[in-house]
Amino acid sequence: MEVLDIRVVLAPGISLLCALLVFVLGRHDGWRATFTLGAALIKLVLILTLLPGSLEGVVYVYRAFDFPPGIGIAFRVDGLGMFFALVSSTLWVLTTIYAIGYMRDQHDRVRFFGFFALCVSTTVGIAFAANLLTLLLFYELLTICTYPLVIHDETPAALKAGRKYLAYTLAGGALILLGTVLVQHLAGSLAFGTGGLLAGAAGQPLLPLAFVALVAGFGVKACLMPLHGWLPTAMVAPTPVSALLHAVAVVKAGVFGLLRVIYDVFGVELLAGLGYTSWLAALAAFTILAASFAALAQVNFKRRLAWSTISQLSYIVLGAALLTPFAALAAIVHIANQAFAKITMFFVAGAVERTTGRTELRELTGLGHVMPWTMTAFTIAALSFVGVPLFAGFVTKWYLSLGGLQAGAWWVVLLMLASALLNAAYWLPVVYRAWFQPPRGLEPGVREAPLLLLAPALVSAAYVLLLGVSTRVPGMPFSLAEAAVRFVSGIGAAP
Amino acid sequence: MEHLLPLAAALPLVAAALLPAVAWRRPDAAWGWAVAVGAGLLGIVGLLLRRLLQDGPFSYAVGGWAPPWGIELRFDALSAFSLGIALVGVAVLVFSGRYAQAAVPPQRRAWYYSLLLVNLGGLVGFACAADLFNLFVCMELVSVSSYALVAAGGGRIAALAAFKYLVAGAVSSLLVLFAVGILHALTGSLNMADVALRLADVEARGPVLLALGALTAGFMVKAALFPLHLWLPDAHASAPSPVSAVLSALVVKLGVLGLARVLPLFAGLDWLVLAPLHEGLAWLGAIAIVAGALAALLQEDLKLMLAYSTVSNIGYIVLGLGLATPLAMTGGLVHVFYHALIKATLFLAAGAIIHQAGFRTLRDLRGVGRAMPWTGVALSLGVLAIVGLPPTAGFLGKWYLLLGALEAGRPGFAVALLAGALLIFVYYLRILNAFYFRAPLREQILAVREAPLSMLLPVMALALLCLLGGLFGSGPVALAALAAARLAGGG
Amino acid sequence: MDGGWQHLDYFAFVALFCIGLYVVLAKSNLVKKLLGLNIMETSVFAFIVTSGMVDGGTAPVVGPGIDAPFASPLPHALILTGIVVAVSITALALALIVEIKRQCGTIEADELKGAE
Amino acid sequence: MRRLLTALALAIVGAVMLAGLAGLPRPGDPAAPVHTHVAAHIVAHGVEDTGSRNLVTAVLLAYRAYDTFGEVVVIFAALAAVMVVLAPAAAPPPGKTAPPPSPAPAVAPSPVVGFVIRLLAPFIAAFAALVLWHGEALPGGGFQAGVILGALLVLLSVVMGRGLEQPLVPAAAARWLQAAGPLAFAAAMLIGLAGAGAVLGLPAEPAWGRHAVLLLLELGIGLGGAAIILGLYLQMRGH
Repeated sequence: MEVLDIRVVLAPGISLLCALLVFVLGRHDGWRATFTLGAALIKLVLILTLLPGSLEGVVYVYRAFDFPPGIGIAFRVDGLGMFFALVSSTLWVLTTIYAIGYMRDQHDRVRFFGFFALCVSTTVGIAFAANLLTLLLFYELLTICTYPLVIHDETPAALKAGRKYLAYTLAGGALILLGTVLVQHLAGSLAFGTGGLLAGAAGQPLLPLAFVALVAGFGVKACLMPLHGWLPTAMVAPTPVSALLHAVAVVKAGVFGLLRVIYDVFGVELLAGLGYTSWLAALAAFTILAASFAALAQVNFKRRLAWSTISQLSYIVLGAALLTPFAALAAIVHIANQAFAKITMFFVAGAVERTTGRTELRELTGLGHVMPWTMTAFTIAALSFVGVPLFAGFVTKWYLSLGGLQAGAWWVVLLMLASALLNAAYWLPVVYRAWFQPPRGLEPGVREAPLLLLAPALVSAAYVLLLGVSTRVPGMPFSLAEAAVRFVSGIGAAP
Repeated sequence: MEHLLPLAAALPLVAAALLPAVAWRRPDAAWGWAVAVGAGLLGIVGLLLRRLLQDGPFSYAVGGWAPPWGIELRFDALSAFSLGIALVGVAVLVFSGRYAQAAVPPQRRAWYYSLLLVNLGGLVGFACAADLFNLFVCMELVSVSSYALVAAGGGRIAALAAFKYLVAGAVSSLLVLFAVGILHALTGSLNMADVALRLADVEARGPVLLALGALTAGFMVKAALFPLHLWLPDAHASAPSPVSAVLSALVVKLGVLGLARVLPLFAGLDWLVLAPLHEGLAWLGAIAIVAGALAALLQEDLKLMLAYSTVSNIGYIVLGLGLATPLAMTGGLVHVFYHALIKATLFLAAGAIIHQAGFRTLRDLRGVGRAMPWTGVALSLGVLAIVGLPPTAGFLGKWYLLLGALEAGRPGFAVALLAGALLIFVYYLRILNAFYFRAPLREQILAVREAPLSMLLPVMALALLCLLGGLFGSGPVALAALAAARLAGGG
Repeated sequence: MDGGWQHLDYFAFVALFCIGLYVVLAKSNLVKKLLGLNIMETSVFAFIVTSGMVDGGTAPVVGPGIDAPFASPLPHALILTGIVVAVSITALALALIVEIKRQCGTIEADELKGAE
Repeated sequence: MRRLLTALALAIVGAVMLAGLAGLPRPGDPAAPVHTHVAAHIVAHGVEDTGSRNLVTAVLLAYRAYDTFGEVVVIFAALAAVMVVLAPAAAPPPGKTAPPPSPAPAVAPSPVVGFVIRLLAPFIAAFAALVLWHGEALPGGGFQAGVILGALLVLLSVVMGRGLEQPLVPAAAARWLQAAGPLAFAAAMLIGLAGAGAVLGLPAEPAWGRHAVLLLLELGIGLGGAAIILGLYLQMRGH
């Protein structure tokens, strides 16, 4: 059932308005904080009001502009889009609070918060895009809006990272444009919601090119190896930006785009016949393992997080590539699981850096004694990554394994085990040293992180726990993901 | 009402001749006069366009002499480019008010406005011409005024560039005139529709081919299509910025529009296969996209970068004409219009920045974006548009060109186009980086003030059009599709 | 191609055109380039006027006692316009050369290239 | 070497042009399309349509008057172009000395020449008027008359030593005269609109109307042309 609803454009519109207000009136700290936080909250509420309908299977649509003629910029809220929008707007509230605390006394705060709001606006645009072109539009805008954030420090290293970031993502955008044009050419339409735009185009010689272009294009932001090179470099950005890149917006936009390509553009049935996805699954599996090994080798907190992100994202890609209902459920749910766990980690990394000036992992030793709350949040996130039951990460691993078995790919189970071990290998020692070894070389006055930095970390850590235990609670993200899977046509109902 | 068609071109031309006399006692009146005429032109073009959208293309027999005996003017989908001419014209004239005070010596100023009006009138006449010789006369109006305007600001580089431009332009005009002579000798007519009709019965192949070759070569020079672009960068970069805007946005389009006008003349010939010509144009266009972008990448001077970007963008348009499918030509023609708006935005914004800051290389201009926030926003919008980022106006042309390349079964051209677009992005990124994210090299930059309102207003208006033109772009696209259908259908 | 060469007039035109183009391309002196351009222009005008002539014709001025075949009046009118355009361009080019001479002290293209 | 290559390339261009032109109708062939189509119509109906016995004038000022309008503006643009290029810049470029203001002619014209030209002046002017007046009936017309008149003015300026600072025609009047051509056409456009129902049409009523319009155009072209030629001379004289 499709319902015309203005809230669909209001949601990205509010962040856009917020950005404009920040740019024009944002010189005053108080006003700026009010705008940013207010917009974040209003948007969250707005999206929550859409939630009940979404759970019942209502699809909200809105057509904004006829650009280009006949295709149009249009919005459409289905289960998958709702899920992504909900995750990103929840996290935006947390990140905003955190950023207000973190960016105190930094330069160019107007620019920072302006583009910050723009990023979130475009992210919701991506989530609500009703066709491939709208998706591409917001995807490109996201690239542009994150650039000033990545190079916020304006140091040579930051500028270099920015260049690398743009080179990767713009090339990816160009590939997506190519893919979009190919889809329009082959299918004559770009609108989502038909369960496979290209279903009628089987056997066309340009079909493989379209698949490669779209997957490679979105794969850049999804950090699919070997397209992942920009992410570790982009770690020079301020921590809230890293959080935004890793959890809320950029990388999630990449995997979200991949999900759209697989479920809405090509469709499960067509892909099952074509067999391209087995290659994609293999690539994802390779990325999971290789990135984990790379993470083991890192000694810097944020760099290890970057490699961990690359590894985690490929869970989602793998889930989508397996083309089975359980795997799809795992893929969608992991958007939230990874987001909350990872953003907790970043909040902790930033809090530690701001409070103690420490950025290396071995310097975390003993911090549990000084900053117990911060390290509690860290521990919860780490356990989730390892995949301990009752934590969010476990849900993903469980359903991904089930999905693998459904697809007859038993190696997925082994892969999950191996990944859990690797995660344990690079997170648990840090947890151990933080709690069970005495602090070293700390200046005497160091205490717990300030509330503005600590609270978001604790809230998101709590959410990680909640996600892990609430899979049977109606109205929680998991049920939404189930609803989404039901609507991904061709996959059938989840149990 | 229908009499407005001949008056559209006549208004600026007569006003141009009167301007020095009017401004003789009161030099300040020149600007007001020119702006008023520009506004009048915009109004007339608006009325013509409304009629076009209501009733379709319409003709006017000047003096009541029925074609082919007399001169016919025709306002069709291709002529709708007049809107671009009028919009850019008004913006440039308004912008010139403050700019010319600094850049054009006082004794030249009235003549400068006069030449600008001649240029605009010639352009509108060219867009509406349905007669080969009338086309030539309008082209010469534009050319003579353009050569001189390049040198209006003074300076040795400008004078040299103007001379170079003059020689290249005059030779290309001669080629066109030569072809007109041949066609007249073959058919005894000058009216384009009539020539096309009578050419179909001509048996001699040699002269037809020669005329086609001369027209193509002549208009290629006018359009600065690679490798015949050598006159362009210096001329566009050394002219006063408003003039650069007119040259880059409008005058080079003369060549493209001319090609689009004359190629259908030859479509009725059974024995003549235009495919090789189209193939050649497509390749030249693709090469121009990449070569222009690469050359722009090497420039340090802001206006030279923009000038080379014009070479690259002409490549887009010609590629569209060369692919010769309805979608591709729609893309090319839509880009004719939108590139005019975008490039005018960029040149005027660059002009405002150079005017305020007094520097013109990227190094010297570092950090200027913070000092001139509004101009900076306009420039950024223009940059995003020229790069072809959705939903700006620049995306539409790219989109239809890509679809057209696939429609023609040439995905290779689509890939080349995307590669070119990426290169373009890289060099525009250099501009944004320098203006916003690098520490200033010159301390004077910190004291630079925002441009005065008379400069800011036209720049902002154009920038807004670059954005809204994309979102509400169905009108231009529909017109371009109409023109493309006529082109593809053989005129 | 009816029976060999009846187009000697056009031969002269082509020769003039090529001479003019050669001067434009090969000569370094800007005034000479301009002269070359003028030669080219003249050649094209000659071509168009030639195409309008008629065997045994007179100037197209109608009057009592004049009714032979008339040369086509159209090319004459066109060429009058063409000449005016050419004169205008020549005037402008001369002005530019004067300006170049004043600014750079030379009007040789070779030396100007070095001076840039 | 470069010249050789240029010559070679041009030889090819020439050969291509010759090969192409060989297919044209023979020059002078009365059956060629040049004579049988539009020209034939003009020869047959020109006098009746326009009232001008000189068919070239009929084409210039009636059938293709719109082109001629453009042409007149091109002449004006040439003047504007020369002014824009040569009018003195406010500040001389640094490192260069300002050009000397309007140097006197290097060689003063001999008194004999001056006397002869002054003597001839009325006759030349009368001749110009004749050429202009008879433009409708004889070879001649506004452009030719304008050139003659312009040449006269230039000659007089030379022998009388009149430069920019003391022109023969006062500067304010010259500005209006230089616009005479386009102005005449603008007037003809309006007259045509009112009298013939078409821009640049020739009014059918009264009987002398179309002669008057043609004369107006000739006059505008002639005076404007002369004024522009004088203006060009004066501007270039300074250098």
